[in-house]
Amino acid sequence: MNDALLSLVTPLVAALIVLTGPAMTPRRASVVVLLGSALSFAAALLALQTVTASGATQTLNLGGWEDGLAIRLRLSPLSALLLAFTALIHLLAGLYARFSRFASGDDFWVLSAFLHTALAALWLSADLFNLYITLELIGLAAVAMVALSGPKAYQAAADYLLLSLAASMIYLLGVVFLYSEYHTLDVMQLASVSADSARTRLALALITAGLMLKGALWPLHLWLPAAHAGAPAAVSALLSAVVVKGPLFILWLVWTEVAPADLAREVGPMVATAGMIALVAGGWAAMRSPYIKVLVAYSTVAQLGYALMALGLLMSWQIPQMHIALWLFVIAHGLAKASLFMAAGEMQGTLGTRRLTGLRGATQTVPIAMFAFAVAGGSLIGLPPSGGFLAKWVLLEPILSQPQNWPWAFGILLGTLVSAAYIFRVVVLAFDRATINPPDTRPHLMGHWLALLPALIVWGMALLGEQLIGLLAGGGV
Amino acid sequence: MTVELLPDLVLCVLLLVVAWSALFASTRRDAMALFVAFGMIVALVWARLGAPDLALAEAAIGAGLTGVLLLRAARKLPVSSARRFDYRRHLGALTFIVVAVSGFAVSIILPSPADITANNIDSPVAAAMSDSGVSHQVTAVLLNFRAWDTFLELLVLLFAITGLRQLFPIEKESLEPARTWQLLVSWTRTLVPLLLLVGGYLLWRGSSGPGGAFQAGALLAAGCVMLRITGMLPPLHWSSFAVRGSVCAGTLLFLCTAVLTHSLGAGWLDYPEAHAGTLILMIETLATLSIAIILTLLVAGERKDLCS
Amino acid sequence: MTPGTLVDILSWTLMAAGICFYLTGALGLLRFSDFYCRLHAVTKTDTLGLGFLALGLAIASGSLHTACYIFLIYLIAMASAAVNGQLLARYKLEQEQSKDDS
Amino acid sequence: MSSLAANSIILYLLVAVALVMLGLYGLLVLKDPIRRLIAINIMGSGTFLTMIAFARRQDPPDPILHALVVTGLVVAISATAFALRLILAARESREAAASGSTEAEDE
Amino acid sequence: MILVQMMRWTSLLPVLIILSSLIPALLIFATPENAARRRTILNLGGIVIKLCLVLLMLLGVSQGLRFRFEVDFLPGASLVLQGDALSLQFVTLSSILWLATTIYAIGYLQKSQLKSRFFGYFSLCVSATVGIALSGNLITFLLFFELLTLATFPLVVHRGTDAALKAGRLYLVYTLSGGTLLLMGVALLHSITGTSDFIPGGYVSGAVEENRFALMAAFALMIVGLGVKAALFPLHGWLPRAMVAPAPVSALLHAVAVVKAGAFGIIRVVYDVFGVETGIALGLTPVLMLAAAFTILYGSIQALRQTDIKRRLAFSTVSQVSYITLGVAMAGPTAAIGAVVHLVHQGLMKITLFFCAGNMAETLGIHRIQEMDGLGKRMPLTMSAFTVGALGMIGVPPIAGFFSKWYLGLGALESGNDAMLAVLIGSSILNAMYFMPLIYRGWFAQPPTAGWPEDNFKKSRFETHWMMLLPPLFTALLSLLAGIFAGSLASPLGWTEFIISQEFAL
Repeated sequence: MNDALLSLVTPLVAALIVLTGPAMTPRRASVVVLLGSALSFAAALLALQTVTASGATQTLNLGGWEDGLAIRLRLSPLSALLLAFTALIHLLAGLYARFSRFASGDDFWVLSAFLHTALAALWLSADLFNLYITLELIGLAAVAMVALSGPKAYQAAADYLLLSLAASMIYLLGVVFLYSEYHTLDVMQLASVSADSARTRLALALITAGLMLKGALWPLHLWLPAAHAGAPAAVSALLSAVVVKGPLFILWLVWTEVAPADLAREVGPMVATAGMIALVAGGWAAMRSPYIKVLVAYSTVAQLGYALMALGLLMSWQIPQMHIALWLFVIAHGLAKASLFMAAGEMQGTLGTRRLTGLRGATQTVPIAMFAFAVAGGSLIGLPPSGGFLAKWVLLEPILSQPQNWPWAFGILLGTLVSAAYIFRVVVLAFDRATINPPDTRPHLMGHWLALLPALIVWGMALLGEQLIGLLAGGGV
Repeated sequence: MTVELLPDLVLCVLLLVVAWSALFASTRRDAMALFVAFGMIVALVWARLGAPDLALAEAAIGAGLTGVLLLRAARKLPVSSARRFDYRRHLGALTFIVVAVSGFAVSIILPSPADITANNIDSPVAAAMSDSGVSHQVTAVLLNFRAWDTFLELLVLLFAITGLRQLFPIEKESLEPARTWQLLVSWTRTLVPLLLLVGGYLLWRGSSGPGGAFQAGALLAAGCVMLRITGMLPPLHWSSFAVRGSVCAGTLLFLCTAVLTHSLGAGWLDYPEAHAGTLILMIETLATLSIAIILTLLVAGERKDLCS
Repeated sequence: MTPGTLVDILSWTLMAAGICFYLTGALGLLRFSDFYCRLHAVTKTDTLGLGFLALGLAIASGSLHTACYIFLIYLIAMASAAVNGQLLARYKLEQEQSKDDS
Repeated sequence: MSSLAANSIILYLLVAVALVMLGLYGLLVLKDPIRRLIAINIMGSGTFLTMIAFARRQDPPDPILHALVVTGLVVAISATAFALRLILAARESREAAASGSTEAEDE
Repeated sequence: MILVQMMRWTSLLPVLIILSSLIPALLIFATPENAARRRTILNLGGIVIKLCLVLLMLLGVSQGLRFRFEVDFLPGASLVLQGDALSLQFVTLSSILWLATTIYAIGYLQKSQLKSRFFGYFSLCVSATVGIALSGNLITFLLFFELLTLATFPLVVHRGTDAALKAGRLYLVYTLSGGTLLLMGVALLHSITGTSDFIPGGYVSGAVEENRFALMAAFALMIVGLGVKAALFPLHGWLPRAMVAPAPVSALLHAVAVVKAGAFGIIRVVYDVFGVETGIALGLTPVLMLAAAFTILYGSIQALRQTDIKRRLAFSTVSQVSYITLGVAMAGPTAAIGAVVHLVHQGLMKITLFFCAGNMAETLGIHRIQEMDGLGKRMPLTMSAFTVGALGMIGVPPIAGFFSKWYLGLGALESGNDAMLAVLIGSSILNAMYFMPLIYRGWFAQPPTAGWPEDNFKKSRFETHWMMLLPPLFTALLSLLAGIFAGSLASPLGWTEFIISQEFAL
């Protein structure tokens, strides 16, 4: 447990050093924050190692008070894995921001370290009100980072903040109703005590609505494209890869532990259908958007559809494969989307255009960035041997085993085709040699290679597929 | 029965009417003014419901500082034309609320009003008060039992101020210098010491009665904002270490106590029995300092404060 | 007429007077057309209303300690009402002058 | 101040839910960002009112809920301050962009 | 586990064969555009190494050695590379033809740009094809099947014109949806019987009774997925339009790599996954047979209607590949021999035709059939290679084509569906009807009085660039030799009999 808290505290210390440090130039700040992320990654791996070795989830009552009173932190194999994943994404995004020209303003470093701390606090917490505050922290940090890209992004940032505040209030109302009935905010105590009463149903409805709005899950996702497309490249990579997954984690926590099992089984199909619709609706919107980063943002909405479907089926069938599929999706999507946004940012900066038509002949003008885009897109579609394929395979297995579940498989088939459509829409344009759009500035190769790095990691995920699945098989509790 | 319910009924009707008009007022400035009034009434309602800490906090933070924020925003915004009365919107709002509230009442309250208002379990706080180092329960929860929440709380403030620093990218000519009237200066000169006194009292009083870091911080912030507006306080340059240090003071101290209690003491944030009271007071003082500075910058921070 | 009921009658009458002054102030605010008259109405009557209300409450509370508290609160409220009235009037005047000569 | 009569707690709960719904409606219908911010704050006050009404079910009122409300209040003020400054900056950048055109009335 | 296997050379060899074209591909990507010499060395070096390794494996298999390499990938399904008789035949075919096509491509692309990119994707595509051949279970097959799509797409759109991009989009729509359907089929089968290695006679017979419907669905999904690349009737739309690609691309990809991968997949699924008996028990092979028969006739009729040479060859490929599916679907040993050997023969003959078509287009600018008059006089060697290929396609002995049609006919009679014999004869007649005019025009018609549309390579000693002339002659000779020495074991026919004897355990 101490390694996990170390992994949480390191980025915070880095941020505070950057804030209070004398003569802190952006260059020096980047070194401190990158060091913080690397240390946090190492600590997270240590925590992962200890928790898988011991096999049991460790809990810590902060302040030594008994269960009903203190805030309880919990380190399960899943949260340790998410800690490591967040640290890795922050390291990659930080490296990219450090060397690329289009990455971000100078305050990026403090905010990214703060965001890292807030996310680590979220993965570890097992207290519903504490989760509310971490949600708020993530919302504020994310909005501040969207505002980094200058005045043109303020409107999107303002809308994002307003909706995120409203969502947090709705979530808090739900938590209060739960507290009014069971007199505890601790997830593990709630799990043992929660029953299917009218007030619990109302509370869970409110919590789910708040989290879906905050996590841009299908029906309430309209704020995401403007916010993620407006942000600088490294920031939108962080936002899509990790920030959107926080509310999803809480949604999973609430519906698999706090909610009574038969209520979850009843709501499961609805969530899975919402996921399927998200897959198609998000993909369709991505296919029709004329801007590169808006396309990638809508693809986030679509890919969250996969995760939502896995969650819905986990709720209705309560089988561990769905749990593994859900978290494999989250990790594979995170890495692939980070690389996709970085590549899109590089291409947009080098070719000097936000529109898709500006990508004509990109394989000649910005070959490595286009290659990164294609490789990351391949993982989003789920081409073998990428991480996306691994997750889709584990998701498909239980669905295909009984014929009556095949409509879900049809949904996944549709989702794959739609995501193939909008990824290859870009790739085909890039191979155009007749009307090449010349780059405005000399391409900065270091930025391109760093954009490629997460994509190569997600394709390498297949090699450690067994270990990942073994790790997640513990059911996350 | 109804006589005893009368004051609550009056407050509730007042609350709803002011909230309604704050939203659907004809001009934007009326809406802001009414929202400040709404803040005051909420403070009254909370006092009525037996929550003195919260009434203090709401009055100081909700009505006070938000009011200053809104009025400063009103000065920057052009006077918006009055909107014609739109009965369709009011009707829509009315139906939306009536449907929702009656649904809530029917589904949750009517089936079993008793267990909604049942107070069967008394909170575990009373039992653990003895070794919490303070006698006022709310402060004990805030700074000892759920200290991790308060730590993240201070982080929220830190995030907000760091976020605010991004909003001044371009060197714009600053607003015309606020010419201060002598009356305002002398009034500030009498009011600010009083605020300092009350703030300090609230901070000290927090361990045994309603009060505490947040309320004290808000009052001190109000004082600083007055000084800053009247120009008596020089701009709080972000580049100077004093400002940045005090902004991060609360968080830094909290972090050190957490790490120290882990390495030396029994566990993370597990204060040793003997010094719990003094430790809490120390944390509260630095937290008040941080909150005061951050709230001042949030409310009255200009480009020359935050970015130079 | 036990002293208790005497105190009640006295405090209730004082509070009723205070509330009347508040009502007249509010009426003034609504009915007067010009800014300065409305400002005048509000500041004067509210301060007076508050004075009666405070006196009534002090008597009703019965303990000298709370009475002093209430008196202190009244002092600050009166001072701030006066200053606010002044500032509003001065600001309005300057706005009109700047509009005339611009 | 003994614990209030049961039905006054119910009254406050109903009012609180009404406030939340009013805020939600305002957020959905109004277009002016500052009014939407006011709507969110009203929703916040509604939520905090439910917490305090529930806290009032026992005597002395439940300190945990009170602490949560204090924390919630500080979150509300910092988020509102940042949101308001962001809205003003967005408006200025929009005006700077459309400099010269009449102030777009976005009531 | 992997390291242990590295020690034993028998498990190392399959990986080396794939790497022998993968590593040159990555190096070629890195070579700058003007380093032509280094690029050619990398290309030819890769081919020579691969041929030696294949030869080594051929010897090993004929002595009964087992080559197997495994690395775990999915729960219950690992990536397996194994060299059995069937996969070796396909590997040898693609390696030899890759040699011929690379030499041809170097000559063909002399003056065009982006050669590094072209040859990089070219050898990437070959490593995918070899991967398909060597894959030991359905998961590995699926992996290389999808990689083949990704590697061939940049070659199809290499010219970058709007027509090429349109063809590329269509190609992607077909092949990606086919790949997804195949994925669904493989996942469905995995959930029923789990993934095991390809075993002659299939490993599904145990599960036929209880989930009969699911197995039929899996078979249908897989056949449709593979059918896209094997250009079965409704799914063949992409092949004619992909002719817009440069000649070496259409030669190697659409005569050997992509189309054969589909056919090879069908062979694997019918023989080594479902097995012949389960295929008949589930009533699946007759449906496949009808589809194949219809495609044969449809392809030939469409070929008749084309005026452009390459589009006619494309439609003839559509019908010829369905010969293989037909032979497989007839589920008899002799038909199987006919099918598998046709895989090789058709590859040799079709690639010769594509080379000659490329020569005509490059040297004399001939694209349509009418422009072929009197070609024999101007380019006798190319025309004679074209004639050998065309006659072989019709089925004239002693060229290889005759033998595969002979065994297919025999198999049709033996397995009792005589209608298929009629189809074979009908399609042979149609072949004659659409190849004979070209041969007649080439040899007996008068050259155009106004001269050829273009006339380059005048100064070279032969009728065209030597690197474009040698490959068609080499492959024409090979198809002749494969026919003449059909009896001996070294020939494709001999090797196929060895495969089928293992397959049907005669």
